[in-house]
Amino acid sequence: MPETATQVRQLGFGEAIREAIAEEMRRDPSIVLMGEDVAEAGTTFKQLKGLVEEFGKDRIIDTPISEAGFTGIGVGAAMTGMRPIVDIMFGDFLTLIMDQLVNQAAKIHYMSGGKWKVPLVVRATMGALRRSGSQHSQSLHAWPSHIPGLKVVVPSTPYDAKGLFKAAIRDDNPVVVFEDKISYTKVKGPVPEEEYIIPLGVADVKREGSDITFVATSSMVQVALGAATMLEEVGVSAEVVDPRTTWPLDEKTLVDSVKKTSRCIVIDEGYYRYGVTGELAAVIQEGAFYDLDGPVRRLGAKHVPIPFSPPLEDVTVPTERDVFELARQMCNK
Amino acid sequence: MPETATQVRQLGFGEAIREAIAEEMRRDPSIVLMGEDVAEAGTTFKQLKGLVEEFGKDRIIDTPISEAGFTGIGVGAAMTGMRPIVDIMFGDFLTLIMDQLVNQAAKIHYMSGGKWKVPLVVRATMGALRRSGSQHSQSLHAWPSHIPGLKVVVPSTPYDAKGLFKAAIRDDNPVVVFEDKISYTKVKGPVPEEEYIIPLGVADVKREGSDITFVATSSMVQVALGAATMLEEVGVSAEVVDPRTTWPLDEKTLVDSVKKTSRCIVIDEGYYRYGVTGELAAVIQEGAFYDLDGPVRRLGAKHVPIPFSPPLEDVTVPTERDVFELARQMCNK
Amino acid sequence: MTTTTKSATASGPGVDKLLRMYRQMLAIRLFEERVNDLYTRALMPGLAHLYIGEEAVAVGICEALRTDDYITSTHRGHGHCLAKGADPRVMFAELLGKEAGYCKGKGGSMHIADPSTGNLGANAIVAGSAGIATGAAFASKYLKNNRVAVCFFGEGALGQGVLYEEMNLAQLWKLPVIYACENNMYNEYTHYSESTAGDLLARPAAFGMAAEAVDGQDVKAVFNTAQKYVERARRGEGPAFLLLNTYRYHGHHVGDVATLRAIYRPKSEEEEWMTTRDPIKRFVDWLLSEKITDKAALEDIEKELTAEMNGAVEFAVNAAFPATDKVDHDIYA
Amino acid sequence: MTTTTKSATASGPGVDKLLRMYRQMLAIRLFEERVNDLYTRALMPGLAHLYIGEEAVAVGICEALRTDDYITSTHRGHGHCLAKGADPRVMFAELLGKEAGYCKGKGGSMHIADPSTGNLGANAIVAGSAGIATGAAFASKYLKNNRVAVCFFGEGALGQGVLYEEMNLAQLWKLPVIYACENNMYNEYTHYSESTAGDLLARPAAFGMAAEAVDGQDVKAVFNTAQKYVERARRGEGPAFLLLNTYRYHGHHVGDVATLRAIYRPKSEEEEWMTTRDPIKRFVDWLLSEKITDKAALEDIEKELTAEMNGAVEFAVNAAFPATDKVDHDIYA
Ligand SMILES: Cc1ncc(C[n+]2csc(CCOP(=O)(O)OP(=O)(O)O)c2C)c(N)n1
Ligand SMILES: Cc1ncc(C[n+]2csc(CCOP(=O)(O)OP(=O)(O)O)c2C)c(N)n1
Ligand SMILES: [Mg+2]
Ligand SMILES: [Mg+2]
Repeated sequence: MPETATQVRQLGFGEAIREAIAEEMRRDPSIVLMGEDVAEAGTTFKQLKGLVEEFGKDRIIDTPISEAGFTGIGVGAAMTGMRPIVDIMFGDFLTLIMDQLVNQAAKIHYMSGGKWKVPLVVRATMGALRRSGSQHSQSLHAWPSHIPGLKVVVPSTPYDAKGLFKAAIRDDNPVVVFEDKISYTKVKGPVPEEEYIIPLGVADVKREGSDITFVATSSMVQVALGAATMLEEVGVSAEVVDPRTTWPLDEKTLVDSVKKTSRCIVIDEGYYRYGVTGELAAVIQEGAFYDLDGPVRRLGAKHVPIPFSPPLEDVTVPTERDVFELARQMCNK
Repeated sequence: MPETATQVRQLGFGEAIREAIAEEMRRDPSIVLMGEDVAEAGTTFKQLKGLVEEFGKDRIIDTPISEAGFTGIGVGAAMTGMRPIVDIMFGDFLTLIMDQLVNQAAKIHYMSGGKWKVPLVVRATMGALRRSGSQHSQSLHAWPSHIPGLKVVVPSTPYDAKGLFKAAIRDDNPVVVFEDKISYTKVKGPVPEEEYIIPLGVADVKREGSDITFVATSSMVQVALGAATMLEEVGVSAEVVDPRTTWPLDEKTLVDSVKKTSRCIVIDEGYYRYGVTGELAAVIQEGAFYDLDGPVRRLGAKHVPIPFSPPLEDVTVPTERDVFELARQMCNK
Repeated sequence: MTTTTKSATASGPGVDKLLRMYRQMLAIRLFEERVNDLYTRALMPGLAHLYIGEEAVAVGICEALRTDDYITSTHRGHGHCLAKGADPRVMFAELLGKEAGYCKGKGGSMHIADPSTGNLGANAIVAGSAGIATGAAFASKYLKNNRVAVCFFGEGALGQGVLYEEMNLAQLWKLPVIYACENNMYNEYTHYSESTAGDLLARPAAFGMAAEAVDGQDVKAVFNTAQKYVERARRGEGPAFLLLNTYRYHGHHVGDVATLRAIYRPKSEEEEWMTTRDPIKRFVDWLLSEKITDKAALEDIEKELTAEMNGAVEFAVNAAFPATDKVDHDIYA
Repeated sequence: MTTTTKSATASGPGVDKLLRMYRQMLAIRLFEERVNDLYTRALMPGLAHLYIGEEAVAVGICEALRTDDYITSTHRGHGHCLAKGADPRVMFAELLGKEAGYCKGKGGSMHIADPSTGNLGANAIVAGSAGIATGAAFASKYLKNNRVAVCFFGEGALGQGVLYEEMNLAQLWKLPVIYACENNMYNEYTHYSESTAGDLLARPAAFGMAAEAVDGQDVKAVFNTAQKYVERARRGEGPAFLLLNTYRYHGHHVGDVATLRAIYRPKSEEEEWMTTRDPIKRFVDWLLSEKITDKAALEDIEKELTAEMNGAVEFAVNAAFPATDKVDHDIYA
């Protein structure tokens, strides 16, 4: 992020994404966006409000409640001259499009010997703590990250969200962008007026530190930064590294940070088991083993369906306090 | 496996599973099995031949090509007094049942505060090397392993397959059993006549050794054992540990073995990234870090859609040679 | 679509039954008014989808069912659950995430489930319960316990492919399931004519399924039609599809206020339905004109219910939240 | 279902067109006979699903298309690909996994794809291409390039929910797509009457879609009907569904030999179709009786094709396999 960041205008997380989509749609008429209630309603989360007024109903398209159906249309349209963006209101509904995404979109370029391309963007949401219950609170980004042929973006700031989303739209491959629902309303940040693009596969050091590295994704970047501030008081200097995309993965930046600090906690909001924290921890210990003070530790959502009751839901997702306590103990402070 | 194993009768991998299903169906009339061409045809792989003759078409049920549809029926029937087994011919078709499996089956017990139960078994296949192309060769067991509320079984021998399958049927939770397609025809082994059950969540040391631990699942257990034999000649003693279920996970047996040998390679046929190898490597370095000689290494399917062409497909999946070379280098032999 | 309206004749419901229908419809309305109040006072977490205006659908159908018959419900499910016999105290407790709720607070508004009244659970995935209801009907036929399963869903669910897989299976296997399609004309903020091609009733009819449209604001018509098809299903003559034309008075959820509703439906339409077709008012007028009861008797019922609902709210508000250590109970049976 | 048969009249195809249809049907048959031979001689890896018996369907439809129109194909796809203009040499090379194949050997028999003939790809997921074809039609309408997309699938695909989502969307948005349902009466080893409730044509009709049954063994009838609906779609008047009644002479795949077929279809049925309804023989008889050509001319064509096919096989058998380092090319564009 440019030094001048603090002087530039502040945008909300959702606003930054809307701006990315609007700019790209002005540039490239082959881009359309389709999903449930994306037009006048501007999605359930309202963050696309205004797009249909500028681009019309031919390009901002309301669909029936047919996630597999319109994602399939996105795949076919992407193969035949368009750059569709399909909107999956809740990331939990990825369950319904896995065949279109994994057996079709991800494999078509390879299966055709490189002859067909699928420049498709799938927008999906993630994140809990909205009291939405087990079927509307999951962070399933580990699934597409497992699949060769897909790219997966997990932005944490308005600046990153805008630059990465533009890169996703221009990418000639199927890209899944996971947007944290809480960030729509909670996260604001500097976004310069001038155009910029952030290439997929480049991690960002969100905070420099010397004692411990927090590798954090999406919603957990804010949590890691909060914990880092708390840790200052006990004399622990924490570095926060944000991979920004789970695939392609910038292994070097992650590993170099841990080589420097010798300690690491991986923090991700997906379910703890067989997910993102496992892969990142494995990669980091492979690359930084001999510089590590102790094992790479992981914090993720409890291995529990996300409960509705607020006090229960609050303990399923890693908090600043959780990160603080674990880091403090790892640094013996 | 009992000492007497070598004296007892030999069964094929598929035969052992058929026997498990037949024994349980004789014991419990609430068990039915449904799927595409499971009755007279005995599945595309023919390994259920004979069941329809014994149990009739009311219990061995041919379905339309509606994986989501009949899995959903399995979920509802499991809630209301039955123990259905649903057959997903190729594990690649899990893409079509993820909502039934993940948003429904896995969460119903929890979301209902423990009031409803879902004693459902989903049989799925896995494994490449059959020249079946990108959509019929995947090993997607990492996906359900990521989801709280599900149990996941990955048997490697006829003995384990039978004992674990019986446990899966008797379990009151949704259990996904992944059967390696190549093993149906290639793997034979001792299976005692007398009944036995193998509890879910107990790993098995398939071979004892002192220099390095291979943590291997399903089809990769045979590969690990083959490599272990090759390694004897260069003076390396390899231990092979088979978790048998990815969830519940017997962390202790894995970690204890690595504490003893100080070296570890995790081997799994799923895609290498964000899958089973990542979780197991992370768990092992967390538990055995201070006894490790070097980082836990991983071998999985290349991060590539599985190609059709034989010479290409052959290099996507870990081989005995791959394991041998890596182990030898790790042991400096 | 023609609308069949049957008046209560000799063959129709008796006085007790009629008064019970009035009580049940009013109970739902009073319940939902309190949900609206709790929500707007920020006492209820998550989202609230009110059933006000659609009471005759749930009541007319559930009055045609036995306690051991099954239902599955939706995100707009409070009416279905109450009509099937749920206790308002335990319902409110669940809506507020309290331990005393039907799901110990783990399910919430969109996941009320109750084995004691045959409620297989509300579902937050559109069409997500189609498989569960069809599976319960499968078990009923297999176990010969003569139960009927009713699958409630909104017309938006016609967009989900799994519904067609289930209707094909139900008709093929003659399962005792009733697909109750509540056509309130809107999928969230989109009129169903923008998401549904062709004639709605032609869809189930295509599978050879009995299908009939009913005035969903006429509780007697709903009851008589439901009874006809429920008994037909019980006799083993197969499934049916009911298209219940109805209207939701409030927004898609409580947050969707009048000003927002203006973008997708005219105020005049709302007023017309509320003033000329209100299911409770119409039924009361009929009860009085037919001299089945008098104003006083109806007022007594209203007083009783009001007291009951106020008590239920008070109970729920004062009830305790679950202890946080309960978060990982009930994941596995 | 009534079967419409139209004879070639003034309005029908001319002599060149008719002879081309003969050539194309015969080419498919000769191609598939060689596939059968290669497979039984163990020269072809994987599975081979032969199109023999169904030639008139692919040829009748593809002859009504422009080169830049799109098709999607199935696991039984060789006929579709050849009918749309694929080169037998490059096809055979792909079937044998050779670098010179359409997909550089990465796709195989079930994934032939070729942008130069508008072939979006064969698909090994039943109904897996419904979204792709509908999406190509969406792009055609959006980009105003007047192309029509044909989605070929077997009647077994009627079991897949996604097909209904796509048909609803196609009709709703008046997309130029033709759903070509090849009813060869069997889903693998199950007669379609055991998997499909109600009248097949009523399903598309329920969405208000034009739907018509055709004798799939009469190439002129197929061509005339296809032409009618293709031009209608091209004029922007919307999608159509064609039900092509046909028969596969061989097993579901080459391994499904006569002895196995006995469990699901009578020999007499096979004989009746082969002897009395063979599409090539019927067409030849008609060509001769109408004096459109003579025996000698047809024999010349057969000689030519035989030489071409033998040359194509030889080319493919001698072609090189891809180098193993190509395995991770073509994953991302
Ligand atoms: C598969 C799926 N897609 C989208 C949603 C988001 N969503 C919740 S309710 C709703 C509208 C449902 O409309 P309808 O089925 O008519 O029920 P109604 O709200 O009118 O009662 C949508 C799109 C969902 N819950 N599930
Ligand atoms: C979603 C899915 N389920 C199951 C299969 C396995 N399978 C391959 S072909 C086939 C039968 C298809 O029958 P039909 O659609 O009638 O085509 P046909 O083989 O008769 O040409 C099945 C079940 C598959 N490939 N995809
Ligand atoms: Mg509705
Ligand atoms: Mg068929």
